[in-house]
Amino acid sequence: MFQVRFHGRGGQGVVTAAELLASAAFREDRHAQAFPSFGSERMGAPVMSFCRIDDQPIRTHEPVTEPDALIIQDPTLLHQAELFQGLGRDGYMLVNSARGFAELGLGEFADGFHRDRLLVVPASSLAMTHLGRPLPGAALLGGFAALTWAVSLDSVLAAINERFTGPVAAGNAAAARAAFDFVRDERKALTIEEARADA
Amino acid sequence: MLKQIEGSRAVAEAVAMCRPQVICAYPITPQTHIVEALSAMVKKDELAAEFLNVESEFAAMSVAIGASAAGARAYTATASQGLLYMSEAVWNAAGLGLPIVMTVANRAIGAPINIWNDHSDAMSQRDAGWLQLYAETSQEALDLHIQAFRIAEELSVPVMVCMDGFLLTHASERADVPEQAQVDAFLPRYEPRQVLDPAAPVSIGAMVGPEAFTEVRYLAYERMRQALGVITETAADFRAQFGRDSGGLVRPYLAEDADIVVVALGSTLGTLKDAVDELRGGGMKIGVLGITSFRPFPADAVREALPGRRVVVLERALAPGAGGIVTADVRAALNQPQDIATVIAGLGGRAITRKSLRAMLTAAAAGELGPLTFLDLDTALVDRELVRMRAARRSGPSAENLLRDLGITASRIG
Amino acid sequence: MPYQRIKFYQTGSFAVGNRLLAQDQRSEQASPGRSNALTCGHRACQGCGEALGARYALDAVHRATGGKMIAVNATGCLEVFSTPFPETSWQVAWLHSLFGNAPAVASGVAAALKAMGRTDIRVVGQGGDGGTVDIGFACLSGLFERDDDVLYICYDNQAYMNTGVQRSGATPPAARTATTQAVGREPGNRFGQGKNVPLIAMAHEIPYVATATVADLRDLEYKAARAMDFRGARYLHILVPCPLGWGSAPADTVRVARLAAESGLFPVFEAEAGQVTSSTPIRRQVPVSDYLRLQARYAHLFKPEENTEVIGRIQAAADRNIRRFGLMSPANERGGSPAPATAISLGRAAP
Amino acid sequence: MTAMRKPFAITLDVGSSRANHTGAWRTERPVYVHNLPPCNNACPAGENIQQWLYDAEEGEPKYEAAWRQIMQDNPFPAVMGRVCYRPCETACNRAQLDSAVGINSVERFLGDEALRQGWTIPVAAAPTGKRVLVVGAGPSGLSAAYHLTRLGHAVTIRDAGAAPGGMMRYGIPKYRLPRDILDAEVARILDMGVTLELNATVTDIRGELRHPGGTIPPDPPGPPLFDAAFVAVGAHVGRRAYIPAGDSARIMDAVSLLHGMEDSEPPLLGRRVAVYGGGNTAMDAARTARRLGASEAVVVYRRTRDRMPAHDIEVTEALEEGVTVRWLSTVAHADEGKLLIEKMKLDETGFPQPTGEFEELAADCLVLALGQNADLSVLKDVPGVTFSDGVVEVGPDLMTGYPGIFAGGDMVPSERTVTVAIGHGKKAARHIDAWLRAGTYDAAPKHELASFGGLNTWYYSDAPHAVRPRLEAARRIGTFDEVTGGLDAGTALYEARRCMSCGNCFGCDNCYGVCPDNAIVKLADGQYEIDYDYCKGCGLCAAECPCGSIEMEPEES
Repeated sequence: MFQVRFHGRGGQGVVTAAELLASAAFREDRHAQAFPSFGSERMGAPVMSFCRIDDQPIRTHEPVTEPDALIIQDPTLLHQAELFQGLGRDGYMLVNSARGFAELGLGEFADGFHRDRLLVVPASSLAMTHLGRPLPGAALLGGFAALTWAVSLDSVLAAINERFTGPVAAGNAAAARAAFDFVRDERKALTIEEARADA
Repeated sequence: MLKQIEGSRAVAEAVAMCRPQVICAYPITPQTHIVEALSAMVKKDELAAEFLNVESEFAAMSVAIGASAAGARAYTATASQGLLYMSEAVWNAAGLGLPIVMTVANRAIGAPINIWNDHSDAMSQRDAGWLQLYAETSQEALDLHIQAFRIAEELSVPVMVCMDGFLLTHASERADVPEQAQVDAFLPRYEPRQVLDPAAPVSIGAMVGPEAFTEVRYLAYERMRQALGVITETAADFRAQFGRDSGGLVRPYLAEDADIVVVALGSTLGTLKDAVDELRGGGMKIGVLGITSFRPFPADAVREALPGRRVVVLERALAPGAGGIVTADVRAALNQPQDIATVIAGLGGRAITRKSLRAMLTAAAAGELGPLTFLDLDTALVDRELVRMRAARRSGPSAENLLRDLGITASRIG
Repeated sequence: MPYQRIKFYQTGSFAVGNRLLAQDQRSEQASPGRSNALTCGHRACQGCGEALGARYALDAVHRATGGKMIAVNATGCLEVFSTPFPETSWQVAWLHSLFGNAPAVASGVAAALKAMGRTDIRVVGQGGDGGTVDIGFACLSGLFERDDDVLYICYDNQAYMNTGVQRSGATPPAARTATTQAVGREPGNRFGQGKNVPLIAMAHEIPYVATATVADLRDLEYKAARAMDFRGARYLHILVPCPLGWGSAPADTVRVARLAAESGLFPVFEAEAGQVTSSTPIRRQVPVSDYLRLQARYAHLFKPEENTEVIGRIQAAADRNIRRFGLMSPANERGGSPAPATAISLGRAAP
Repeated sequence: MTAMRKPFAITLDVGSSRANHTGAWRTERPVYVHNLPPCNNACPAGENIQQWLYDAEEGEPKYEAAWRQIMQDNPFPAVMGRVCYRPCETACNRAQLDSAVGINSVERFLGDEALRQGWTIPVAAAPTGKRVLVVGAGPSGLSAAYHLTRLGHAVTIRDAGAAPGGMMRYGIPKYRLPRDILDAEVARILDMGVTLELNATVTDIRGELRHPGGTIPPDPPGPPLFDAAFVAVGAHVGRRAYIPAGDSARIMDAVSLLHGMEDSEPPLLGRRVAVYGGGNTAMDAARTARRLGASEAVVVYRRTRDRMPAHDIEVTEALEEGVTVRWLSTVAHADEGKLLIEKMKLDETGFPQPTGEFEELAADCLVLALGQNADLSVLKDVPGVTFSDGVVEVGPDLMTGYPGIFAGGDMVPSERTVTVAIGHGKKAARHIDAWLRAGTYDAAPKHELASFGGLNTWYYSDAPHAVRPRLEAARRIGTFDEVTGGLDAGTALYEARRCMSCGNCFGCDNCYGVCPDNAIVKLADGQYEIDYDYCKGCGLCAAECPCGSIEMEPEES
């Protein structure tokens, strides 16, 4: 079972993102479960959502406490210690930011992880570019696909097109694709670096 | 058709396929998504029904009563305070024998006000004369609604389908949404047992005095006994029609050879089963008994499923001054003295984690589980408040005190 | 039924029947074949105004709808005295649910009929003043606001009679009830309390609102029938004296209701979409004391000596009604010349 | 949906409460009553006014029924509608609400309608073989003849005059009672088979009669004898008072004057006429004088207007027509062209006393209207018959002291009006009929009077009295056209419908409507019945009955 936890603020589409991921997995004929950290709908309040992906039916209904991956939609949340709770050493993390971990002040925190599993992607700016609105959800999923290969980009795009229509669908899809490319390139670069370092 | 779908949406689609003629609703979290979806279907003429936005839950149930008495298939949904606010009408609907189906998106009851899940709301209507069916998954919630209309109309008794708020209503899960034709084949047209008809007028809702009231109540009891059979048959027919196990009275899991059987209702069952699987891996003989039909309470089925076993009843509600609500019924069902422990868990949205369940069950296996346990209770927190209360009469509101101790500020709630 | 205020004088023109009128112009109550929606054997007190009003109104609706009607009843005297198991006095399809939900239940019936394509069947909700203006008020307002196709009738006897005459939101000032005893500095019900539900109904701008009394049957029947000409929410408020609660003689029920109207204390009018369209002129005006004197609930206003101050305040209220609804100007009468002079208007047209 | 499948107790079959007989609660029970309307009570002719107004209310189709109802008691509706002094209207309860019902004008309308339509009264009864002699063809005699005929007796009327009608013809001027109307109603009676012999004076009334009772000697030769007689010769002799007068003073009495109006040559009165007296006859005389061309007609009366015996309407009309009155005056001396008048004053007892003040009044002629006496010669020598104050004494059955001879009208003690006379005729007929059958007639006991207090007048919509058209004064003088016109159909109907039907159900359905317990049953014939199984005795029906024909009686427990 692959478990993902999304962190963001009310209104950023954190729940939608989790649901998109779940339906992307569903398209790959896998079992998925997405649900919010339930709260009254208020803009700006810190919110979480969760997504589980598995090859057999998912029975549990507990919140994700030991995520395999974190998706941080709002970097202003990064100072909260509990943000990373339960993320294992082999875990993944994708942060919506144009700045690197060092700039974000997470340099040494990142050191404890696989370098190529903790990445940033400027999802909001990509969303602005392609969607015209700073809604990073879709972009982050594109990046997530490139980061984890838990779901394919095609499934993500299909989920997006199922959920949205017209320009909104197109914009989100474009943002997702762009983010996917961005992350894929980042990882390529990193693996080359690592290879050099080993050499 | 398989769908990755939100629980509320799944239920809305199921209800729509049952062709309700009158739908009334008053907004209350976490039931809102269901009726929102239905109202959209009505607006788009995908569903031929009257949708009434009423002024209160009391009115919602009252409208359903009128609609049902007039011969229409009536549906509504509510939760928590809403269920309590309509409770006078809830009892009345049962008394009049009107086959209304209502979704209860289970939620705690304040004060302190709390929008998250537990079973206090439905349990408060335990004796209202309604059937109460609890869903384990979104799929089952969907299925139970289809069965509910058939059961309700066959018996002329109202049915509550209880699904855990947020945990099921707001979770996106895989669900098999049936075809309209299948539902039509399964659910016959509503043939009212009594109806308001100018062509054949009757007076419905007469006053009944001591001379017959006991008999009226006995008949209600008798109808609930018939319901046990109807629920079972309906589940069987459902399986035949849809190829799924859904509904019924109880659902045992690895209970046959178990030393300890955990009795529970609703979405906890999934997490519980995961925990049990793990512990079985560790050689602990633990089983599960899921109760789908809490009203009528399937005493015989429960007894048969727990022959001489040690029993842990996992409850999502509390009867202050008594303890476990389900426990009482389970104990009454067992005709020999058996070791029964009550575990109160998941109140007001407190997550019931596999971790906590593992620990609790291990303790149970070791015989270290007391008769009444509050799962994951922050004893330190409680003790501090108790001290405060002993110290000063005006110790202030407990809820706020506890939050202060936790260092949680209002802005962080939700 | 076409309403015909008798222009050309006829013997007993204000009587129930009139052998000199054409059948279709006679009161339904004069017809040997009237439906008797509420029939004999009910357990209402002697001279019960509510039993009378209910039969008057429902028979009229029955006539207007050709019998295609369903009645929904709130808890209260009417429900209790009409359906004690194993007997019912109703001869129309009738449903009782709760005290406070009759309007909502009626909405439900109407919704069902609409959904089943049976809008030819009309729905009447009914209750006493307690069930209507107090405990059922939210549901009533909801019914009005949604404009559901229901005629709601309030049988106003100005207190909770079924439970032993306690004060309701419709109890008039100075009236004695079990919870506003005729003792202390201000005996009886306090001034400045209570609510005027017909006006509140008008504020919802529903198609039709009317008041009537059991003393003017032809007027009452006209209004019940007129209400059925409209679709949507309609409200009929009928004053029904209660010999028990008012301490009036059973034989005086109609007389007391008549004096309530003729004194101006109970304005009889009708309104469409929030605008008063007619008021029934006072024929033989009487001072309020003539009305009060007949009722033991006002006895403290006359014994040991006449309380002119309080009676004066009640008279002032009557005079206010007379001005407000133009009760002394026949021009406001139905079919009377142009627009009513009265300033009453809660509609958009209101300044 | 079968009753079986209905939820037990909660759902019930309609109307089942009829099993619950709430009549047991009753302590008082309503009963329908027939009380005596004040109009009926006041009518000297005993008409059932409330009943014929009830019929008349329905208009055209029921006019004849209404008329026939009048004819039950009074054969002169058209005459009544003109000359009756309307005690019914004085008594009418409606007077206490707005103004009395114009009963008289409706009666006149019906009477005239009957003459227009030529309605007649059939004689239903089989001939009894009895013969009755009526002496006097005045209102009383004609009334008696009419009723006796309907009872199957053979009637012969003998009258000394040249034309029937008595005072109706010789005492009431044309302008109040057109003769064609009178003739028509008299003719209708005669056409029923009544024999009328005019200019025939009865000299030996005993000789006309079979010996009453006992052994009956065979009839002597000649015309067959009668089995009974009714004497109603009226009072046609003008009362004379001694008035000192010069030889050439012209003095005549009112009776002769009015009688003379029926002759070919009207009497000559002169330009200035004084009439002495204060009764209706005095007014008739003065008004007649005006019509005969007198420029001045002065009534000389000893008292004041409020003490005048003449009916107010008569006085008013007279004054309208230019008649003047000398109040508190007597004629002290009459001379050619002038009278000496003495002024009077009323003493504390209200009796006029001479003042010794005199004044002159120019008058070409003095008409005395001081009352009339009856000519009792026809009964003078009949044994057993007694007299007092110039009238015949009769028993309550109107029989004189001589068996088989009855008397009525102005010649017996009573108020002297046409209507009273007609009433006597009816009453006498009933007693004569009973006597002929060797029985007695007992009038049905009178119902309790229907008082105004017993009515609930709210139900009667406000309707003022309809005024009859009247000939304006200017046109009256110099013509004998009828002064007071009749009502047209519409107005008559309106007037009839103002009747409140005091004390008698008129089928308004109030009781049927206002019963909260549906305990009143409306029968096919429009009558009602109280279903005491359900009547709780609340009394609403009685309280809301407009005409007071329901009363509450204590329930004997």
